[in-house]
Amino acid sequence: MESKVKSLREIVAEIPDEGAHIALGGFAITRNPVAFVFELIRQNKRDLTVSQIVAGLETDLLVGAGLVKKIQYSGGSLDRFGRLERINEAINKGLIDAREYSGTSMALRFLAGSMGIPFIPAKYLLGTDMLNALLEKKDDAIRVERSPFDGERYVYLRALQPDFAVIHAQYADEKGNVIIEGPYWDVETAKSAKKLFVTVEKVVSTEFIKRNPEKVVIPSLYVSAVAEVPFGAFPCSVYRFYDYDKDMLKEYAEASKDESKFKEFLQDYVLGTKDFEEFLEKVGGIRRLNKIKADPVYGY
Amino acid sequence: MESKVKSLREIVAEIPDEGAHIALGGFAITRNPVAFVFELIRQNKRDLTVSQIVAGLETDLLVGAGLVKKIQYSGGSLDRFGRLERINEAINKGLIDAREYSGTSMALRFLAGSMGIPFIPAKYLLGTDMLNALLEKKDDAIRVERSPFDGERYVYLRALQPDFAVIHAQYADEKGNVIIEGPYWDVETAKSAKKLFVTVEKVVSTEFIKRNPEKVVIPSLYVSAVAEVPFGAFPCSVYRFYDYDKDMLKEYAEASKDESKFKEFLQDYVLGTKDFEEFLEKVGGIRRLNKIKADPVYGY
Amino acid sequence: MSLPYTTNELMAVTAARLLRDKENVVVGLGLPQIAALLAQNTHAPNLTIIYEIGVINPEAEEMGVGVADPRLWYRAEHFTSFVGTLGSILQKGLVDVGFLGGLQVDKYGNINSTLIKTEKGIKHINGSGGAADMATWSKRLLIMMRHEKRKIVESVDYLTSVGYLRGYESRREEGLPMPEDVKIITNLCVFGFDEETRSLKLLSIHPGVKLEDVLQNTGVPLEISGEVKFTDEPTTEELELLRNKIDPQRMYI
Amino acid sequence: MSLPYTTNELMAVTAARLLRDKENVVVGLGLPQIAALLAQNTHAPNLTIIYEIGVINPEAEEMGVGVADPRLWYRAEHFTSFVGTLGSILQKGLVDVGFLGGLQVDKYGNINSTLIKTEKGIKHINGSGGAADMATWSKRLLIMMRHEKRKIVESVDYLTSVGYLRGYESRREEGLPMPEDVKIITNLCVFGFDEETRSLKLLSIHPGVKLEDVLQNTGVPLEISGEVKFTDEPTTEELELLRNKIDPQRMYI
Repeated sequence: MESKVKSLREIVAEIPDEGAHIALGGFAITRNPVAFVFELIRQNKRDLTVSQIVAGLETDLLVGAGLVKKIQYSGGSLDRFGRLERINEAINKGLIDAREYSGTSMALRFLAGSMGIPFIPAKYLLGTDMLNALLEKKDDAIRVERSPFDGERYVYLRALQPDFAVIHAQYADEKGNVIIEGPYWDVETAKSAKKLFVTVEKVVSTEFIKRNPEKVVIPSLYVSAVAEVPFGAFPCSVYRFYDYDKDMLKEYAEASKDESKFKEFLQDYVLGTKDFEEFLEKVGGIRRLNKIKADPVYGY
Repeated sequence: MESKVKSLREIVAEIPDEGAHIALGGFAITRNPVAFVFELIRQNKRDLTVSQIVAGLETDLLVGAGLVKKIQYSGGSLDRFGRLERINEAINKGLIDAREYSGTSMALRFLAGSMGIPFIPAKYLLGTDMLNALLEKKDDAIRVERSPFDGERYVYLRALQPDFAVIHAQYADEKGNVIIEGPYWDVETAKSAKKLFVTVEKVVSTEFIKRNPEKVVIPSLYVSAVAEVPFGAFPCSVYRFYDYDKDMLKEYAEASKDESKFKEFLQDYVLGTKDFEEFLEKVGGIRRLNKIKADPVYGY
Repeated sequence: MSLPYTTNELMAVTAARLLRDKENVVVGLGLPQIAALLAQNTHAPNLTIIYEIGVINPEAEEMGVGVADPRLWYRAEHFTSFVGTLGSILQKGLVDVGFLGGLQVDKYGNINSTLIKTEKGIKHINGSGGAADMATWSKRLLIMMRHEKRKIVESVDYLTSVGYLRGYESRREEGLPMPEDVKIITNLCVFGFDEETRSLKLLSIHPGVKLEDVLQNTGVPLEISGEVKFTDEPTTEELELLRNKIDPQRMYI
Repeated sequence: MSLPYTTNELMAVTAARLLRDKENVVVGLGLPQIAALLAQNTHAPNLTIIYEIGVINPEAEEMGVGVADPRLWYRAEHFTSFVGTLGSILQKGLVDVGFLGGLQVDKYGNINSTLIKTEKGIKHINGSGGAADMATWSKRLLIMMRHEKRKIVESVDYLTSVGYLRGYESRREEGLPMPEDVKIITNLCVFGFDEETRSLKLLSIHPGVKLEDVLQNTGVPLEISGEVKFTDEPTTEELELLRNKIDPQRMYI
C-alpha cells in the first residue's frame, strides 16, 4: 500500500519558492498549523497569497516574517490574548494587499471550491464596507447580481481553489483519511485546495479509521500528503490532545506588538531552530508539554 | 425540558389532507420511512408532491395508493428485487406529473434549500433529455445560464424547501438530535424542509448524544418532531439494526406488478391494520423480525 | 428588593430577558454567553446555543478565552463547520438572535468591528469574523457595548455589520432581509430603533444612571420625549444563578 | 495458457485492466464492483472505491443486491451523503472512472437509463440515479452492457447520460467537460470512439466471437478497417482471484 506520509520538510519543499497561494486552517488559537508555518519561514517561501476564514497565530507569524503578499480573510485574533498585530501593522502600512470578507463569505468560497461549482449566491456582504472595498479593488471573486429566480440582489461568491491548503488535525492514516475531534470549521478550506497537506498529532492505522468511520471528516482522496508533527499547533490548543500554552501565547502577543521584538522571537524560535522538535525543546521540552496535556474527559 | 417526541399518528395528522409537498429520505430499500408512509395512506393525505433523490419502496407504495399528484426524483428501484412498478405505471399512464432529474441535481436542490441560498449552478443535466423535458414543461426550478465569472453554461438549480421532509434514522433524543449510522444520503433532504419529521428505531437520552456528538448528523434545531417506530423501515434495511426481509420484498415486488394485487397488498397490510405494530404482527411478529436482526460487527 | 449588583450583571440580565424559550442564538464569549446561559437556567430552558466555529449546545464548566477555546465545547451535542453554522443554520433563517459587539455602532445600528480612522491613518484592529454574517440573517440583533461617545457615533468609520443601513427601508432596498428587532445594551442604558426612521432611540436607562450621563456619552443626538424609563433590575434568583452557577469565577460579571 | 473462463469473467478482467493504480472510481453493484475489486487485488492496490449513496472504500465480504445493501458498506473508511460523493468528489473532478450501464447506448456513447419507447407508448423502467452525473464529470467512462441490436442503437430513446452527445465537439459546445476516454465493454467486444468524429469504433472482439456476431447484434453500422484484434484473455491469477476471493459465491461471474 502506498503511504502519503512524508516529513514536514519534504512537504514544505513541494511548495514553490515564490508566489504560492496557500489556505490555512487555524482559527485564532486552535488547531493552527504552527509547525508548518515555522517550516515555511525556514524555507523562505515568499510572495505568498494566504486565504483563511478566521486568521490566527500562524497567519500573524507568516505575515510578520514578511512572506505574505496578499491575504483574503475575515479578520482574526489571539482571542483574549491579543490581536494579530503583525497583520494589522502590515495592513496599516500598506505592506500587504488585504481583501477583507466576512467569515461566511470566505467559508462559502471554500465550499464552492471544494464542490467544484463556479460560485455561490448569498446575501452576505451586502451593504458592508468590505463589499465596497472589494468592488473598488475590482476583485474578480465578487459580483453583485440579481438571481434569475427571485430577482433579488445577491453577492455571487466565486469558488476558491487555492494551490495548497494546510490544516492541523488530530489523526490521519497513511492513506490520508483525516479525523478531526471537535468542531471542524476548516474542512471546506481543506477540501477546496488543489493539494491538501495535513499535519497531524498522530498517524494511525487504517484499522483505527475503519473502526471510527464517522469521525473521518476528510476522506483520503482529498489528501496529497500527511506529516506527523506531535504538538504541531503549540502554543495553540488541539482538542483532546493539549491545551493552549498561556505563557507562550502571552509571550507571542507581547513580542508581536513591536517589530524588533517580533524579529527576535522569529530569530530565537523559528530561524534559530532546525526543526519544530528543537523549538519545543528550547521552550522547555517535555516538562512544559506535560503541563498542557488534555484531560481525557474534558478534552483540554 | 421540552420533548419533540410524538406518536406517528400525531405527526402525520399535522400534514394537511390535501396538497402537501413532502420530501422522502429512503433510497431503494434502505432506511425508507415505510411506517410513516403506511400512516400517510391510512390518513388518506391526498394530492401530494413528493421530492426525493433516489426513490424506493415507500415512494412506490404512496404512488400506488393514488395519493401522489407530482413527483420530482431521479428514478429508483427495489435494487435487485425489482422496479418501482407503481411509479412506472403511473408515469406510463400519465397519472402523475413526473419531473425527472439526475440524482445529484436533486441532491443539490436540497442542499441549496438546506443552506438558504437561492440556487446552485452546476453542469449536471446539460445535454440530457431530463433537461429538455424540464424546460419543455417550463419547470420553474431550472434555468440554463452562463456564469458571470467564467462565461460557461450551467444549469442553475433552484433551492428546494419542501413543506415537510421525513427520514427514518437509527436514533434521536427528545430534543431532536439525530444519529445516522452508515451513509447519510438523506441529510440535505432532511435539512431542506420547512418541517422535518424523523422516525427512529430508538429514542435515546441526550446523555447518549453528548457522548457521541460526532455521530449526530442533524442537530436538533432542524427537527420539528420525532416518532419512535421500531422496525419502521421494514421490510427495508436499517444499518446496525436489521437486514431487509427478502421474502417480504419479493412479495411486494410481485404484488406491485399488478394493480389488483397491489390493491390487495394495500388492503391487507396497510388499510387493514390500525398501526405499524399490527402490520408487523400480521406478517409474523417477533419470530420474523428476530431473523433479520443485524449482527453487531457486520451491521446487517 | 434585590441584592446589590454590578453593571455587567445588569447587562447580562437585561440581555437574558430578551431571549425567549426555544430560540436559537449565536453567541460569542463573555456577556452574551453569560446572558444565554442565564436565560437557559431561567425562562428559556430550550434555548439552543451556537458558536460559529462549529459547536452546538455545549455545557461548559469553565469560561474560556474565546470561541476557539475547547473549554467552551464541553459536552456539545453536535460539531460542524463554519459552513454548517453560519453558512447553513444562520442562512436558512434558523437563528433568532445574534449577539454582536464591536468598535463602533452608529445611529442606524450599523457596526464597525474592523478598524478605526485616526489622524495618523487607518488603525486596523480586528475584522468582522462571523459578526457581519449574523447581522445579515439573524431575526433579532442584540448589540452589547461599552458606552462611550467615540463608540456610539453618527456614522461608523467602516461598516462591517449592517443594522438598518441608512435608516427607513434602505436595508431592504439593499437586498437584505429586515430584522424583527435591533437593541443595544450598554453599561448606561438600552437603545432601540424608531419603527419608521430606524434611528437610535433611548428605551431605558439603568437604575442609578442619569439621563445627562447618557446624553453626554453618546455621539449621536437623542430626542427624549416624555418620561425616561428605568431598566428593570435583576432579581435575587438571577443574581444568585449568575454568581453561583454561571460565572462563579466572576470572569465577566 | 489460461483456464477456461466465462464471458462475465472476461468482461470483469477487461474492465479491471482499464483501471490504474491510485485512481478514484464510482461503481455500482455487479461486474463494475467485481472489476474494481480485481484491480485492487492486482495492479491497483491504491484504488479508491466510491458508492454514490455515501460510502468510500468499504471491504465487503459478501456481494449485495445494490448499493443500498449494507453488505456493501462493511469496513468503509468514510460515510457521507449524496452531496458528499457525486455533489462534491465527482464535481470537483476527482473521479477518474465512472462505471455505467443502461437500457440503451448510442453511437456517440450516450446512454438511456430511464425508458423505452414502444408502439404502445412509453415504458418507464428506472431513472438515471447518479449515472447521468457520473457521465457529466468522470474523466473516463466505462460502459458495461449486454450486446443486443436493440440496446446498441443509432439514437437512444431518451438521453440520460451524455457520452459524446452528437459527436465531434458537440459535448464541449454544450458546456460539458470532455472525458479523456469512453469505452463500452459488452459480452461480445470492446468499443471505443473515434478521436475526431467521436462515433463508435470496434476495438477488439472477445476470443471465440465472430466479427459477424458483433455486426449483426449491433444496431449501428460499424466500419471495419484492417484486422480486428482480439480482447486479451484473463490470466490464471486473475481468474483465481475472481473465483476464490472476490466472488466466491459466483453471483456475478
